[in-house]
Amino acid sequence: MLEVSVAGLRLEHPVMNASGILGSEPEHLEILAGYGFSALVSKTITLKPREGYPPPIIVELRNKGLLNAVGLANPGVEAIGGLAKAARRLGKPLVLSIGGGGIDEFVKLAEAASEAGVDAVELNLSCPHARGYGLELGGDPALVYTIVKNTVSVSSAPVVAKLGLSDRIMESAGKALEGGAKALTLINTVKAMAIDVYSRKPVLSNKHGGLSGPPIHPIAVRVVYDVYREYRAEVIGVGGVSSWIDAAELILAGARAIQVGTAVLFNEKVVEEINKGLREWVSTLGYRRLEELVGTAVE
Amino acid sequence: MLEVSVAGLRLEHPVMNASGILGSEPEHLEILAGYGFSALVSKTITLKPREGYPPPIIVELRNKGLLNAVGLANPGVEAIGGLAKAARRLGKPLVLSIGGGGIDEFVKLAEAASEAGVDAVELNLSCPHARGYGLELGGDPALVYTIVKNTVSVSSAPVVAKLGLSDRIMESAGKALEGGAKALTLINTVKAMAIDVYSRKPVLSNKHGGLSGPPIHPIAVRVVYDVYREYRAEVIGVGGVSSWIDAAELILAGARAIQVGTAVLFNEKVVEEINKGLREWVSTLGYRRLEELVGTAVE
Amino acid sequence: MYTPAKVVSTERLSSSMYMKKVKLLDGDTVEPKPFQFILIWVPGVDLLPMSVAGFTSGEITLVVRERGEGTRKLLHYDGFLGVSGFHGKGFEPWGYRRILFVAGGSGIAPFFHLAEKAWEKDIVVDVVWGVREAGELFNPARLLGKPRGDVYVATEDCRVGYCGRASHLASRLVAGNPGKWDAVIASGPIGLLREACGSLGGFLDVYVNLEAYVKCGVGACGSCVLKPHGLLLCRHGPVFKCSEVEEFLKGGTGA
Amino acid sequence: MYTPAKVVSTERLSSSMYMKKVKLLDGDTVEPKPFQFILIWVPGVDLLPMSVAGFTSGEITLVVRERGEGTRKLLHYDGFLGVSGFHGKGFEPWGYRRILFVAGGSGIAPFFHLAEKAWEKDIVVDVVWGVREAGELFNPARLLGKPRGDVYVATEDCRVGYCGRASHLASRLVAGNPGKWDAVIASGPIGLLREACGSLGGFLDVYVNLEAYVKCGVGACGSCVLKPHGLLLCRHGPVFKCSEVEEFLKGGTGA
Ligand SMILES: Cc1cc2nc3c(=O)[nH]c(=O)nc-3n(C[C@H](O)[C@H](O)[C@H](O)COP(=O)(O)OP(=O)(O)OC[C@H]3O[C@@H](n4cnc5c(N)ncnc54)[C@H](O)[C@@H]3O)c2cc1C
Ligand SMILES: Cc1cc2nc3c(=O)[nH]c(=O)nc-3n(C[C@H](O)[C@H](O)[C@H](O)COP(=O)(O)OP(=O)(O)OC[C@H]3O[C@@H](n4cnc5c(N)ncnc54)[C@H](O)[C@@H]3O)c2cc1C
Ligand SMILES: Cc1cc2nc3c(=O)[nH]c(=O)nc-3n(C[C@H](O)[C@H](O)[C@H](O)COP(=O)(O)O)c2cc1C
Ligand SMILES: Cc1cc2nc3c(=O)[nH]c(=O)nc-3n(C[C@H](O)[C@H](O)[C@H](O)COP(=O)(O)O)c2cc1C
Ligand code: FES
Ligand code: FES
Repeated sequence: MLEVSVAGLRLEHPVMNASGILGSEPEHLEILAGYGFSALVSKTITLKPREGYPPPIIVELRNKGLLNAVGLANPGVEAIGGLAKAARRLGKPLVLSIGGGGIDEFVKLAEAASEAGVDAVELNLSCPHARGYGLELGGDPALVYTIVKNTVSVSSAPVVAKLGLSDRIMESAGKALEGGAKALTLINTVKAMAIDVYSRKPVLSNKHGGLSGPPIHPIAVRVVYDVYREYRAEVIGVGGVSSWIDAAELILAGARAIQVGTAVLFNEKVVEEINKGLREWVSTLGYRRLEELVGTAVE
Repeated sequence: MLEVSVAGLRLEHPVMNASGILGSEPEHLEILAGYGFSALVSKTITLKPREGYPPPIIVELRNKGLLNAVGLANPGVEAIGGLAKAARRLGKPLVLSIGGGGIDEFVKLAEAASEAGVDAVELNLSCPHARGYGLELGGDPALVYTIVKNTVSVSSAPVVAKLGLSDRIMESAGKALEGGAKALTLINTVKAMAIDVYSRKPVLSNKHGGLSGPPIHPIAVRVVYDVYREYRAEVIGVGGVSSWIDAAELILAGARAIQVGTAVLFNEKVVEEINKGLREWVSTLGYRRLEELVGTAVE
Repeated sequence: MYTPAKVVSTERLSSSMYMKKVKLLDGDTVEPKPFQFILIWVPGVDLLPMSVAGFTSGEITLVVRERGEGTRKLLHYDGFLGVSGFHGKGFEPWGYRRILFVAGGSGIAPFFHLAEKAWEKDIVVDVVWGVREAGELFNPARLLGKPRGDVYVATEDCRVGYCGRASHLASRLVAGNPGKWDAVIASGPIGLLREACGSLGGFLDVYVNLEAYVKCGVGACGSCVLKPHGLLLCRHGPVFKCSEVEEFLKGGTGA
Repeated sequence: MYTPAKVVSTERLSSSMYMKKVKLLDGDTVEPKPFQFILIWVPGVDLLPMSVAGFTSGEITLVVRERGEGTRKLLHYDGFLGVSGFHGKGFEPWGYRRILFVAGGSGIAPFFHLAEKAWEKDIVVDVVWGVREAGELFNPARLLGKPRGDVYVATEDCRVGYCGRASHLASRLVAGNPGKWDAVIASGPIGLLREACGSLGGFLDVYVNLEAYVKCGVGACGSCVLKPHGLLLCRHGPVFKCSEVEEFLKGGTGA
């Protein structure tokens, strides 16, 4: 009932993890598999290893959101082989997220991922706090086009473009599809900040961070809705999903699959709960397959 | 201890209401005054009366946010005199919010406001859902400049520019100041959507709405911080303030005053509570006046 | 809070009145207070304020009078809908011993929930119910666990019960039974409320259950303001003492 | 959750160890479980994982050993700081009757909170505490309401108590008192933990309180992964059965 296919991947159910929740080491993939995700998404991998920012890198907010600036800590391109092997051993499709400061970096990473036999490549065009690694890219439709087109041309695995909130999200989405992206992952975290009112300092070492979790869910719904309405593209919806009802909203807005990040940190059973809720929902509405409901809130 | 001055207004304490929470009728101002706000901000007034969208225009979300698309319902320019009179009777400064589809409309409204003797004019350059009345303006720095400059030239009252989240918020803020804005109000709601998962329809009659309340607070903090760091401008911080600690974060980020919208709908005593908390905070930190703390988290 | 809901049943009670039950699809709802109301959304069609006439474990009973487009669509709708609430601060007249509820037409809706709650507190609520045509009447006992007080009926077509308006009957009852009631709550067309305040205010405490154009229900849009008072129906009401809304009642139009 | 906090006091306990008390500036905090830890943020400077050594109504007691830059700054800092937690799932060994806690150096920190909580449940926790130099010692009773069990001390400089390592003393005690303890919890340098698992695992249930590089504390960044196991210290720990982390202990370096 819950099987979906997206970007050529056939998934048992629609819930994968969001990039950056673990996923930089083979051992992390084992933990993610244990949470029940239908596909495993790696942490964004860059060409060179990155230490990331010193702690604090994450802070839980009063509004139930999470603010993070991890700084794309990752072991670099050499780690891709080990991740691919681990995913195979675990019997789960691997979506390898890659990020880079420029076109070349994306291309080299896509080649490496493709050679390692990953099941899909997700281009992180949208990390809102690692300078030169993100939002600037996703907010520039011409650059999105070039990066997508060039990675697609070297990758035997399907390419998914991950875009964040931006004034030009509609154009960027269009350009990503034009460049050959099989699907779009929407959205990344939203740029934000938390200040400790007694010490009077921004809490994160990087000062700025990305907001995730329940606060951004209605923003994700609107972006997915708008993009799906315009392009009827394959979309992976992400942003603040912590219950089946959040997932269902994104599916109705046009998402064929869902990613969950923040919520799994607070509830290890969230994948199971989402799927249980979705199953009941599909049958309450009198449908046989979840996929039939994709985008049905969009006229 | 809590007195602040912003845009030439001397306020007893830093908490005014956010535009659009009541404020289109004299009777509304009476209610707002009863909540204890130090200045009263009108609903955004347009030249012609506007019916607004049919209900549902507001929905409370699971994430404690509020989603609204009121459609700038307001009685039009003729109402300004009555509002000004009511505010005078109540003994509170009036900030008149105006909005328009173009430069002319802003100018005419600013003239009317100025003639009616309002204490400040707030230009709503940022409503994210009324087509032609908002975000498109705030995301266009050149247009921001023109509108601000032209309204400043006809208004004897200080002009405040209200800007929303946008990729180009930094440029727009700079242009507003260049155009002569005495202060900037940051931020408006963030474009979002809620879908009813059983009827499979967007809940608001306008489909899209603006997200307010706790979910957007960390976004507001980062915008205020960035703008203050860049321009050291007078800022009125708004977005998800529901406790003194939320207010304090915005103040440390650079806000001289605060506006509260959503929170007053759920807690009529919120102004009192915020001020109580701020007073304790100022003395815990060993300061004598709140104003000394403005922007002190910014290096 | 917004909650999805579904229609459980719609039953015709009289020529113009219906009982509609809707089930909230979200477990944990607080109990509404008497006179609190919901905003009921017929998806993509309309949003209407409706009093809670009954509430049991997530199921809300409404008493709806077909009026125009919106109520007609609501009554014919049989699928999933949205409910927000409970709006208003409601009114719990638990300081009184015996109360006279004076209802005109569909103004009777909140009576049922009030009567049930009052009964639990040993307070009796009697009702005077007036309608224009006898065909609009139904037996109030239909919506009550058991009869909770006396029922007096008035019809303007004089075919059943007292011949004339509910407010007139109420005045006579109050005058004829001094000391029986210590409060009156009037609910219905504004004319009825005005009359109740005018003729009964001298004898006992009189409250009115108002209507206004509710758009948001949370005190944001201001459309339900009771001009020239600084009062919002959706926050401060819908029930007020006559003295609080005197000017509003004077200004209102309608029978 | 992130909570602002302020330093209440810092007291030197021995040549290298300090007791630091911090008060959370946000009322409603849940009680930490034994072995749960906090991340303590010295604003703009560093973030350090620290075990809860004591907790009373929003005041947390830490036992800190000065190690490098981070701990030195924490110890000298006297203002407002940030606390997040409580991290880890902690460990409540309430199925045992009498437990031997084997601590090396600052590994003793969680003992105090454990001993207090155990006492409330009629469980006795005895402690073997080893340090390199006698000057590092302080009287554990300083941090306990009253003495809660037996204290055995070992020093590697042989100036006080048993001459040698805590793990050796523990082995001797266990061998010499069969049946006295039904579990051992070892806490301190990885060498100690390895030895405890190796020499005591045959006799009774042995647990180890691990350290790893904690960056986020919530299971997101993966830096505390206990390779090659699919285990995170900040989610699944910090206490594990020896058998669960066998490969990790083999791989770890350090005395
Ligand atoms: C707090 C409250 C509780 C109510 N409880 C009940 C109840 O339990 N049972 C019942 O039958 N009716 C009740 N009503 C009245 C009911 O909401 C209206 O009869 C209904 O909205 C009319 O809609 P319509 O489209 O059928 O009628 P029309 O007369 O065709 O409505 C025309 C327009 O007026 C708008 N409108 C709706 N309500 C009002 C209003 N109160 N004042 C001014 N304009 C309005 C509608 O949105 C519509 O656009 C209540 C009203 C309020 C305010
Ligand atoms: C769950 C847990 C609980 C702890 N409880 C206590 C306690 O109660 N009392 C106590 O004195 N100490 C405790 N520690 C150890 C304490 O956190 C370290 O001693 C301290 O962080 C060292 O920082 P430093 O800068 O002073 O030392 P340095 O040796 O100079 O640190 C060098 C670097 O290593 C990093 N680092 C910090 N901790 C670790 C680590 N555990 N492994 C690897 N690298 C690390 C630091 O961030 C720093 O960047 C605990 C550690 C953990 C993981
Ligand atoms: C700690 C953390 C690290 C993240 N790292 C990445 C990353 O490396 N690459 C990426 O594309 N997104 C990253 N994200 C964003 C998430 O993939 C996701 O888009 C976002 O968190 C919204 O989903 P959520 O609300 O379910 O967490 C990260 C998010 C968090 C919370
Ligand atoms: C119901 C509603 C109506 C609003 N109408 C306006 C408006 O007319 N003009 C305007 O500038 N902002 C309007 N806003 C935005 C608020 O002024 C404010 O910027 C936003 O709600 C964030 O603050 P909050 O989180 O405290 O509500 C409206 C917000 C709400 C919730
Ligand atoms: S309906 Fe009462 S204020 Fe909006
Ligand atoms: S510290 Fe454990 S996962 Fe980040």
